[in-house]
Amino acid sequence: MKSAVIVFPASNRDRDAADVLEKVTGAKPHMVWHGDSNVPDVDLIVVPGGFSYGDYLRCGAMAAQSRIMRDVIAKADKGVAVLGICNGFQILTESRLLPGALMRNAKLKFVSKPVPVSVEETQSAFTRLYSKGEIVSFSVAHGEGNYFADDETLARLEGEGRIVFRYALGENPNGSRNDIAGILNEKRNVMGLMPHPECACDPLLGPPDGLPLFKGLVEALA
Amino acid sequence: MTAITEQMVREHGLSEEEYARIKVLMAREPNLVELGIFSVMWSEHCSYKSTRAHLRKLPTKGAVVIQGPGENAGVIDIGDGDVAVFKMESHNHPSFIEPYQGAATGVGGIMRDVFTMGARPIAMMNALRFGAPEHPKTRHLVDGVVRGIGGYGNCMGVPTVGGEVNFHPAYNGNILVNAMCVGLARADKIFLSAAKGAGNPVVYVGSKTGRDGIHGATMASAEFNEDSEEKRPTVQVGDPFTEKLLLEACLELMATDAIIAIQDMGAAGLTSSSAEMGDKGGSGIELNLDSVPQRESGMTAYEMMLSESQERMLAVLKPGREAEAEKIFKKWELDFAVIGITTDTKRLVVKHNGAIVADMPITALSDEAPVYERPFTRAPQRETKQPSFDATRDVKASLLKLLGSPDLCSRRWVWEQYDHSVMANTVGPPGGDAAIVRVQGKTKGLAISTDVTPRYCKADPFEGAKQAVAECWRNLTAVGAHPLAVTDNLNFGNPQKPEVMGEIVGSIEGIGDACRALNFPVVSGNCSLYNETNGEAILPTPAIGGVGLVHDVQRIASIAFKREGETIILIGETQGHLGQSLYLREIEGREEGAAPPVDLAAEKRNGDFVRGLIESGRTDTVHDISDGGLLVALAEMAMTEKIGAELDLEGSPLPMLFGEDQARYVVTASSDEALRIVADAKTASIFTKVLGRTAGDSITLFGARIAVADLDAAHRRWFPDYMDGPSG
Amino acid sequence: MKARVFVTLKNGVLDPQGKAIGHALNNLGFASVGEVRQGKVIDIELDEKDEARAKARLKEMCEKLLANTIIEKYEIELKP
Amino acid sequence: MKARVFVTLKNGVLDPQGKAIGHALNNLGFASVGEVRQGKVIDIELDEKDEARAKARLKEMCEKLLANTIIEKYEIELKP
Ligand SMILES: Nc1ncnc2c1ncn2[C@@H]1O[C@H](COP(=O)(O)OP(=O)(O)O)[C@@H](O)[C@H]1O
Ligand SMILES: [Mg+2]
Repeated sequence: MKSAVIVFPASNRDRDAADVLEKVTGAKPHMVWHGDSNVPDVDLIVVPGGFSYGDYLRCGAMAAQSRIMRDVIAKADKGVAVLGICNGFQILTESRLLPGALMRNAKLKFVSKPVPVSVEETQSAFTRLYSKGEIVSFSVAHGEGNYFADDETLARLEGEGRIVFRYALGENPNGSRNDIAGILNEKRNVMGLMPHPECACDPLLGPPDGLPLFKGLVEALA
Repeated sequence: MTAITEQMVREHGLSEEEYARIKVLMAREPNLVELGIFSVMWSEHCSYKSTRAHLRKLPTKGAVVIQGPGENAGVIDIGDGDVAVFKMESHNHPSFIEPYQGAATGVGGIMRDVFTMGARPIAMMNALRFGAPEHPKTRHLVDGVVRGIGGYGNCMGVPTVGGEVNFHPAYNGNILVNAMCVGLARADKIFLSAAKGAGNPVVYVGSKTGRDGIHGATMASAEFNEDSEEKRPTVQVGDPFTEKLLLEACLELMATDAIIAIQDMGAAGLTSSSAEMGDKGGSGIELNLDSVPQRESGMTAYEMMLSESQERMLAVLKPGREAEAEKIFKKWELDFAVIGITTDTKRLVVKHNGAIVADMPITALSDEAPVYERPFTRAPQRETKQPSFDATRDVKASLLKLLGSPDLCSRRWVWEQYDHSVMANTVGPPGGDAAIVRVQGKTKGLAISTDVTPRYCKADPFEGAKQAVAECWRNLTAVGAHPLAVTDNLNFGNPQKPEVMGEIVGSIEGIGDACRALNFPVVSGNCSLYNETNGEAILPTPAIGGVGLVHDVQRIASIAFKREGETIILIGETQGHLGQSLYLREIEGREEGAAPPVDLAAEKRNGDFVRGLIESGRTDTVHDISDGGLLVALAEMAMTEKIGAELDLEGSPLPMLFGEDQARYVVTASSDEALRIVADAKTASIFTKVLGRTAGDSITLFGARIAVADLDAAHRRWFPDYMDGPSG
Repeated sequence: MKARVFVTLKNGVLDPQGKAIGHALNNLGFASVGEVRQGKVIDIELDEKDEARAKARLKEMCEKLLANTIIEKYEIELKP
Repeated sequence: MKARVFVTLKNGVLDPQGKAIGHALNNLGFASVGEVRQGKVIDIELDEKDEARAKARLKEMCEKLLANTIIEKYEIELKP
């Protein structure tokens, strides 16, 4: 699997994502600068966590308008897998690759802690190695992860099995509607999630619950 | 040009004698720009005029020290060609006036101190002191400061991994916000601030200059009074995004060999950075302010020289390398300008609109700055006999109350607002004795802790400061680290008062003694004086930030009981010292008695023994005993993984359970291993006592049963409940 | 010409920030305070002479960047 | 009665948000955009009949909670 990580000036989990990708694929991912016009020919594009352009105005709003995102959108339309984590998820909703919006956490505070997350959907390249209903532990670290979509959109997401991850055990850290932690686009090649599976791949730091996500992608996209 | 009046001199915080000296050094009357420059360079904040003579007594050398105090941050050797670069700094006054921005820019400032030396910041700590919880301002200040620290650090992508929070009425009018940054660099890639050589371009990079915080440095050195809120000093607004760009751009430029010297523009901005670089390099500097990138129109030379706009750096490049450097800064969309040149005159010459607006000998700003041997009186000896207490009080109720008190309750509310996991190297969440961050790609890691117990320092500045160093060393040891060196942040009241000066002198001596005994040199630090409102000084607060080396991040200890059926061993001797204890304050309602004495030889002996146990894999569960004493330590160990303990204790219970004797640890091990540990300790003349074993979901002692879940609830509740209360 | 753009949450969208402010004001003794909503105000200097053109440009800015129309609405005010 | 309160940074105080928005708008091709400043707008429902009283109360709210007058200024608008 060939992969790329998009780097904005204030991305900060880009290295964390790259480390995992190198570990599971054996090859360093392309690190693609936000000002470039083209993402190289890859199987997976990761839009990483961080603060892109400082996340002034709204998280991900300015990044969604960046030059590189035009090509990310084009490639996503052609079926290339795109994974947006945290700030990456915000950027994907702001660029309309995913529906809905991520609002300020209901308690108005940045929240950084491990949370239990249930795997709701295994029919995707991203979650094929998990079992349905499995509860994993991922860290969240965000101030605006409160997922909002109107009733109609929510109903579609639910009905089409596009809600991949949900906060579990009553621990919704941000007030997301329907406890949504991660969703798929219609074609199921684009996923965004607020928690950080890329930082849950080293047993030293906690249970390595994120590894199946990346290993599954390698199998599915190889 | 405006003639200087007596009133202008006073408004610049300079005394008559100081002004007289200035005239001698200048061999004429200074103009207003020059007066402004003198006022900031001779302020307490920049010149350390009250503390300099005493700071010389601190041990600053050692096998691991590569760069001691005097540079932007200290540098220590951590093996394999790697170095740790670190410093702590205060942003007390600005945080009181505008908590969010004050704390945020404090974080930004200390990060610049570290990356200006060529290091990438890898961890942040924060040591915070607030007024009484009941004080009408406290809640708002806690909220703003914590959000500010998170807001800046999170955006920078540097994990905030630990710190301290205390509440005490002595901070009602002067909160303390001390932030520490630890960075990582290669030993052969350290950048210093000495602008050596003449004819080299002086370049300005980062944000534009505005009229921010003019006179911030003198403000930080002037005592508060009721109407200082009315004076509306401008507080700077932080821009973490620009700082992130500055960090990346500086590190990119540092990968070339174009830089001769580099220094961040902190307090007193262009003035102090240029004067200090010239001073250290033994050179002169000529600045042309017309080239300074400006945010506002019509700025005067005075304003530009004294502006404290954030996210700016000054560098001296090798001649001919300007274009290369400019290209890097343009890529990161930052301002870049050549604004001057180094000379061989040892003078600071400032030009504006074609005229020379300041021309002064640099040594007058540095070496010739005043140094005061201020008169001091030492704190009176406190009563050392055990304070009285009610021996019939219920242990369970006391423990629950202590764990739910403002100074002992869980800080989760605070650290959950900090991204502590970014960079994927933070081992475990905050909440342990010391934070551990792995060195990227290696098996080793750094342990970090900040400590001071101000109530001890008030009772006895010397013993209290010793205790701060000892506790920091002990916290690093308790996770399995080898303590290497410290930074300090000396927060005190008005040094012109002999009692306060006595606290300063006593504290510095205490730090010195402890650091010498523990081979724990001081490599950087900061002084924040005049923390007084209406003549009321804060508690003496010499915060100590320590860094230790963990050889293998797999071989560490944490405070959680991990398995049932393990033997619990107390290491170190208990006298039951209740003076200045939290038990006495929270349960008996009295702050009195002597601070616990620190036996540095016992600290070293006990600590080295415990570290040996961790490194040889004989225990992975260790907690030092500090605030609240033994029973609080045991409760903290029980709460993390919800495993209780059966304790077999006898004798006089309360002082034994809640006394705050130093040099003590609790460790657990399998019963066989525990026997061997006790035997080995005996051989090494180390006092141990078997307390009982881990078991069940309660702590049982003297027939009482305390459910761990109840302890945990009390421990977690206070902070969120308090913060949900009414603001105002 | 100067323009002021207001970006506020749509009516059906929960505004915890506004609620928190309202709560704090009540706690401070401002009993007469009812619902509170918070939004953003963006002041823009525009090098543009024609009002209609300016409005059109501002609308475009709002749609493209300044507001997320899934959750936010905007108003534009010109200050000559 | 309804009130609208604007809280904006004082002139001369750095506004990183505004700066970033201006920059982004320029990059999006809105070349005519000059300086941009961002602030807060707070809409408050007030159970108060008297305009003068309302204004006085709102002023108090701004001083006490809504603005930090060290770096921010405020404007009050009543909408009957
Ligand atoms: N301001 C803070 N930011 C982050 N972590 C904090 C803060 N204050 C306290 N903590 C964490 O809470 C734990 C308890 O703090 P403290 O009681 O001061 O520890 P100790 O007594 O071991 O020095 C530590 O792990 C500390 O790092
Ligand atoms: Mg400790």
